[in-house]
Amino acid sequence: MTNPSGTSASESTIVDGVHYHQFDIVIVGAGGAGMRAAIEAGPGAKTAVISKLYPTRSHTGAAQGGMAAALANVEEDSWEWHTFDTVKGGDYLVDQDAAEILAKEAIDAVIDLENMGLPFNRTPEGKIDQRRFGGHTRDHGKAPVRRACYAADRTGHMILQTLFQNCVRLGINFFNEFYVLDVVMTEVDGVEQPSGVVAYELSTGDLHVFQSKAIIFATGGFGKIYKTTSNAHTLTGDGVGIIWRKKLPLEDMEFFQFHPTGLAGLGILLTEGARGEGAILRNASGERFMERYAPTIKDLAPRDIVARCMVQEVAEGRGAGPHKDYVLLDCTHLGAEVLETKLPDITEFARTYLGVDPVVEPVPVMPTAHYAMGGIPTNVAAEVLRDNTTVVPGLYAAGECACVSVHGSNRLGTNSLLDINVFGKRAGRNAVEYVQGVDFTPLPADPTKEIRELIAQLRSATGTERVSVLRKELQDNMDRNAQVFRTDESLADVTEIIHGLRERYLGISVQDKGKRYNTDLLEAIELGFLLDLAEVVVFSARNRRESRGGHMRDDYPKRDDENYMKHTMAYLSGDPHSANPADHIRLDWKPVVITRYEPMERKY
Amino acid sequence: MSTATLDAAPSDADAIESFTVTLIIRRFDPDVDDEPRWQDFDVEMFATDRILDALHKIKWEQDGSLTFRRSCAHGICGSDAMRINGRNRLACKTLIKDLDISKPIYVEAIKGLPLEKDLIVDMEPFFASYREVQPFLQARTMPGAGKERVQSVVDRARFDDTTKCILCAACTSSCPVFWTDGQYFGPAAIVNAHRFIFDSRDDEAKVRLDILGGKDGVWRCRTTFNCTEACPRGIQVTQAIAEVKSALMRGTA
Amino acid sequence: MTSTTIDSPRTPAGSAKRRGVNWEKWGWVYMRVSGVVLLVLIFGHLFVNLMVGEGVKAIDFAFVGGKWSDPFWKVWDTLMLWLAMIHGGNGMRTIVNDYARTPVLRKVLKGAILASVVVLIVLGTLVVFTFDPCPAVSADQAHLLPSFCPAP
Amino acid sequence: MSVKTVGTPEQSREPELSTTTSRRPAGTLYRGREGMWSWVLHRITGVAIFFFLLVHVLDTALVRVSPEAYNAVIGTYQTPVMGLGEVALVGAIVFHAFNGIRIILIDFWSKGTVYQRAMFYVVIGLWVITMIGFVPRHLINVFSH
Ligand SMILES: Cc1cc2nc3c(=O)[nH]c(=O)nc-3n(C[C@H](O)[C@H](O)[C@H](O)COP(=O)(O)OP(=O)(O)OC[C@H]3O[C@@H](n4cnc5c(N)ncnc54)[C@H](O)[C@@H]3O)c2cc1C
Ligand code: HEM
Ligand code: SF4
Ligand code: F3S
Ligand code: FES
Repeated sequence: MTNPSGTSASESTIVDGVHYHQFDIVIVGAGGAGMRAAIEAGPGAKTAVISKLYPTRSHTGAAQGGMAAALANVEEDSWEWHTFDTVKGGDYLVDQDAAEILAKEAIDAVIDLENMGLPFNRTPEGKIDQRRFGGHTRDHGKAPVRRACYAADRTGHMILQTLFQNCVRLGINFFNEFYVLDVVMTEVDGVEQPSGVVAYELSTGDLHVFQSKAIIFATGGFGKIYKTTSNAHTLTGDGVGIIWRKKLPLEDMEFFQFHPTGLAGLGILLTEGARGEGAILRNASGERFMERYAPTIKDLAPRDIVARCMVQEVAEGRGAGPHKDYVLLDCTHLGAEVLETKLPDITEFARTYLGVDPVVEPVPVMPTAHYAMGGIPTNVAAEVLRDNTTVVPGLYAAGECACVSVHGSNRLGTNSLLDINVFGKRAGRNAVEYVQGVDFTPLPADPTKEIRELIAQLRSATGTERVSVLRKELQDNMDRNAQVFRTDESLADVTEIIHGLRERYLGISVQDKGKRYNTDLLEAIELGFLLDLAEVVVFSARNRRESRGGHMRDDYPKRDDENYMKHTMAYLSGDPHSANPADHIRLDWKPVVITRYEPMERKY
Repeated sequence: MSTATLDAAPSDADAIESFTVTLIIRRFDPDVDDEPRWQDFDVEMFATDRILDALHKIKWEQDGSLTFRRSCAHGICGSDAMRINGRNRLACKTLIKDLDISKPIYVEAIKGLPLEKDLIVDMEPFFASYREVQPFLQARTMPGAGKERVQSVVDRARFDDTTKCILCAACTSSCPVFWTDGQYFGPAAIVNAHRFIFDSRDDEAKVRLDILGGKDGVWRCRTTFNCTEACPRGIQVTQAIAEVKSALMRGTA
Repeated sequence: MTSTTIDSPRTPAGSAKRRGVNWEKWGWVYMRVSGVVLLVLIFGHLFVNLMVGEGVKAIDFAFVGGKWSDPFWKVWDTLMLWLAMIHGGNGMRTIVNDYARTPVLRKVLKGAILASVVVLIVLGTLVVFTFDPCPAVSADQAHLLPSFCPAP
Repeated sequence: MSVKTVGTPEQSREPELSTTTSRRPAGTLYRGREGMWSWVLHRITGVAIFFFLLVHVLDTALVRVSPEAYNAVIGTYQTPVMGLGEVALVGAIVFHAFNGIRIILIDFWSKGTVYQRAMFYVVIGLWVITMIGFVPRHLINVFSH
């Protein structure tokens, strides 16, 4: 069963128990970014989409609130304003050429989706309806603007379904429940060039090599380095981790977004769209505290700001609940009608998981780890960068795993669904163009060697450490020390802890020794990626001695444009097991592209 | 200041009572077992925990070989449909407090699809049916370049319910007709056809109706409502099937 | 133009588009229409045969003869026979389709259902319409005939 | 129609029957609600009535053989044992008939699917009432001489 979900068969050969396939383009990941790329690539080149989940299980489906585009369907709007908001929202660490592309192509991206069948909510005239969202304003910050196109509070679900439907329509080859564990590099004229990927087939335990001319990474985020997160269990950053291990750089890893309104204690997300519809954050005394912090747009300030204010309220003793450890999202004045029709899913989440009915009671919320602004550096053509400027030919990345960077230090709500569509499409299109002019890069002699050894070692390991224990320690400590607020001290603590965990990781064993559906084994491999990435996040964060966007340093509370108005580039440079991360992680900087908007103080 | 994180559910964390819950799980490893077997596990749980948490606890603390699918953990990815105490549900949407824990909780794979391992079934036949109903928009005309199609609020509302489907298969694998021979298209495929048949922008309702009017289509539904009761998204599945039947009777959507 | 002007789908499942009568659909409709009519016919039948007078105790040749000398009951019973046999036969066909595992078994069982339905409808109809309430019988059986029969 | 596979052997073919006897290692009985159980009953009663009807047409056809033959057979319908059987038969027909109407309403009445559960209890109620009207009367007829 080499092609479990595809609609057209693909041939493969088996050598020494390893399956070999050949495709012009291989897309790793079947979330929004991956499938948007596939729709572009499928008709133009022989394409395979490899995903560790069935496409419709991808976490794009969890996105709720909307997708930004200055359609101006309900009020005056323009893509320039959108660009400005994106730049300002990202605390000026945004590459402005990329942000401009994002905002400009947003309009087509939404129209594309509508034409593909996405059931957006409609205005009375039958046009795509739009709602307010944090940080999106008219005329450079004058007032909130309705820019988010939405389908109730399941916009991501509808995007994922619509893209999948169109992949079915196009007969895209899917390899579902295949875990990509490595990208194969071949040296051509002294330069490493990608020649394929190695994937582990969950149902059989077999290894597959997909030789390809172009590879697009679209593997999503890595929120599972944290405990309280809106991310799925499967968001373990495999793609980013693979790239890292290939000694390619990662950009801006210290910037992780904490979404203000996760269900307290659980992290399940309640969309910002709720506040877009008028919901209000209150502290224990019922005060609308955001009025104090962001007088103009109040509850609709960007996420980094709101999250910080919430944590501050709680820290200063104004939290609600028996332990004063959360604040309240008040939707009661919206009325049952609005909640049931525009926010039905989150209403149900609160009812199911907290037993709180938002129609009559405010919902306990706290910030939850949500989105990785950083990732695999790419240019605006979605080509992966080897350093600040050189591209790796044939290697692309899009979606949350990539860093273009359109989000800078803090992503605006609704800009990610946009990102995956705009840059997913660009990746697909550019890959098609690329493969037309090149031949397959030959595979090295034994492309699966490293992965075979990794798996064999994990399977036969007899250590006493348990994957779940290490993972929990990692997540607890990341929450404690590298969450909304960070200090040098907390980051130093967690650095040490991560090092300890990485050592113990060498002594793990898996209990399931079988070949079929061995999820135990894969959880172990995923933990390896989580540990690697957590280390980079913390190391990068420690190095940025300023506060900007999602990165808030208690010991350096001010933004410092003089020293840090630049992207972090992290490289794996030595033995990953050396105790001091500085011995194996090299940090460098990359200038921010500034075209129109000079950095200003960020006030809302 | 940097540690204002929550470690437990918001209400009185210290006083929260935990219970020992017995799960009896139907295990199957085709490499070892000739046929499935039941195995008991005791786990310490809180009332607000989900069955998925219990399965994780077992996998992470007792038996790493226990195998199941999961991803989002809050009922939107459709990975973890399983039969819990005799009913199809999502493990991540079934809370301990909603079950009678004085008795053991029975957990087994959904039925009607080939069992692969423990709680995992082969979903391919399910997706094959889905693909067969042409679940994608087919419009004969294009709106102007860079323009959206216009759709009234009422037309949009017509098929809202069936757009919620997450393809979890809880419905199809609860259907007694599907259990019989696995040939019935099943409620999920019909739901996804309904989503397009009643979309005013689509022009190929006729084709889908022809497909669903056949031998293994909607006429096999015996209105047992298991699908509707099982659907974690609250979709009125039987109602949707009835609407497809009536469209077939009238010969048009 | 946007990328959504993609080619039309793989062959539109044309194979499913068989022209002609859709038997599944009409079978389904028939079950419902015949069901409603049968409700009246069967309840009437049961009421007259089991509830009126001495009920089941009163049923004998003379009782039947009495009923079938009336064209009203002839039509009633014939209609009931046809509708019920076809309704039941179609229902049984559904069940066989559901549970019979092999094509051979399926064919055999459905053949048996069809045969029994046809035979019984023909037989029943012949009986009702060729029925003579006053057949020539030997004198000792004459009391079995309806009272309106002329004495032999 | 392409790649639909038939399920594996361990899947229950007729779960409401095959899995009731043993809870291990077979799967549990599906705990469907009113909709499922009404269907199980509808199906069972339908089959029962069909087989009865086969016999009933044949025995009635004996009127064409001779009055004596018919009366002999019909006589057996009047014994106490058969009398009880008739109660079961009428019970089956009445349930099947009322539930049939419920199904028809589900199919054709726009609110049918909303009220299907309530309608099931109406069916049960009507069934009880009808049986109360029928059973005593019939049993008196059967047992009186
Ligand atoms: C709860 C929630 C709500 C959100 N709401 C919004 C919103 O309202 N608006 C907005 O703009 N953004 C929102 N976001 C953010 C946005 O949804 C995500 O950033 C975006 O969907 C990421 O898409 P993706 O395609 O990059 O990744 P994903 O959708 O996560 O897909 C990743 C894919 O990669 C595959 N994969 C991963 N690892 C491997 C591997 N090793 N081998 C093979 N395949 C692999 C997975 O199977 C999956 O198919 C939200 C996010 C969350 C969590
Ligand atoms: C008294 C009036 C009757 C009514 C209102 C009635 C109604 C119905 C209806 C509506 C169905 C379709 C069920 C479905 O599609 O889910 C049905 C099925 C069936 N009926 Fe009847 N029926 C009646 C009498 C009979 C009789 C007399 C017989 C026997 C000869 C019979 C045998 C069957 C059978 C075998 C089925 C198939 C059951 C199944 O598929 O599960 N019915 N009936
Ligand atoms: S209709 Fe409901 S139960 Fe069926 S697959 Fe869709 S979401 Fe799951
Ligand atoms: S369970 Fe099956 S019989 Fe019909 S009502 Fe649902 S499809
Ligand atoms: S884990 Fe996603 S639906 Fe349960």
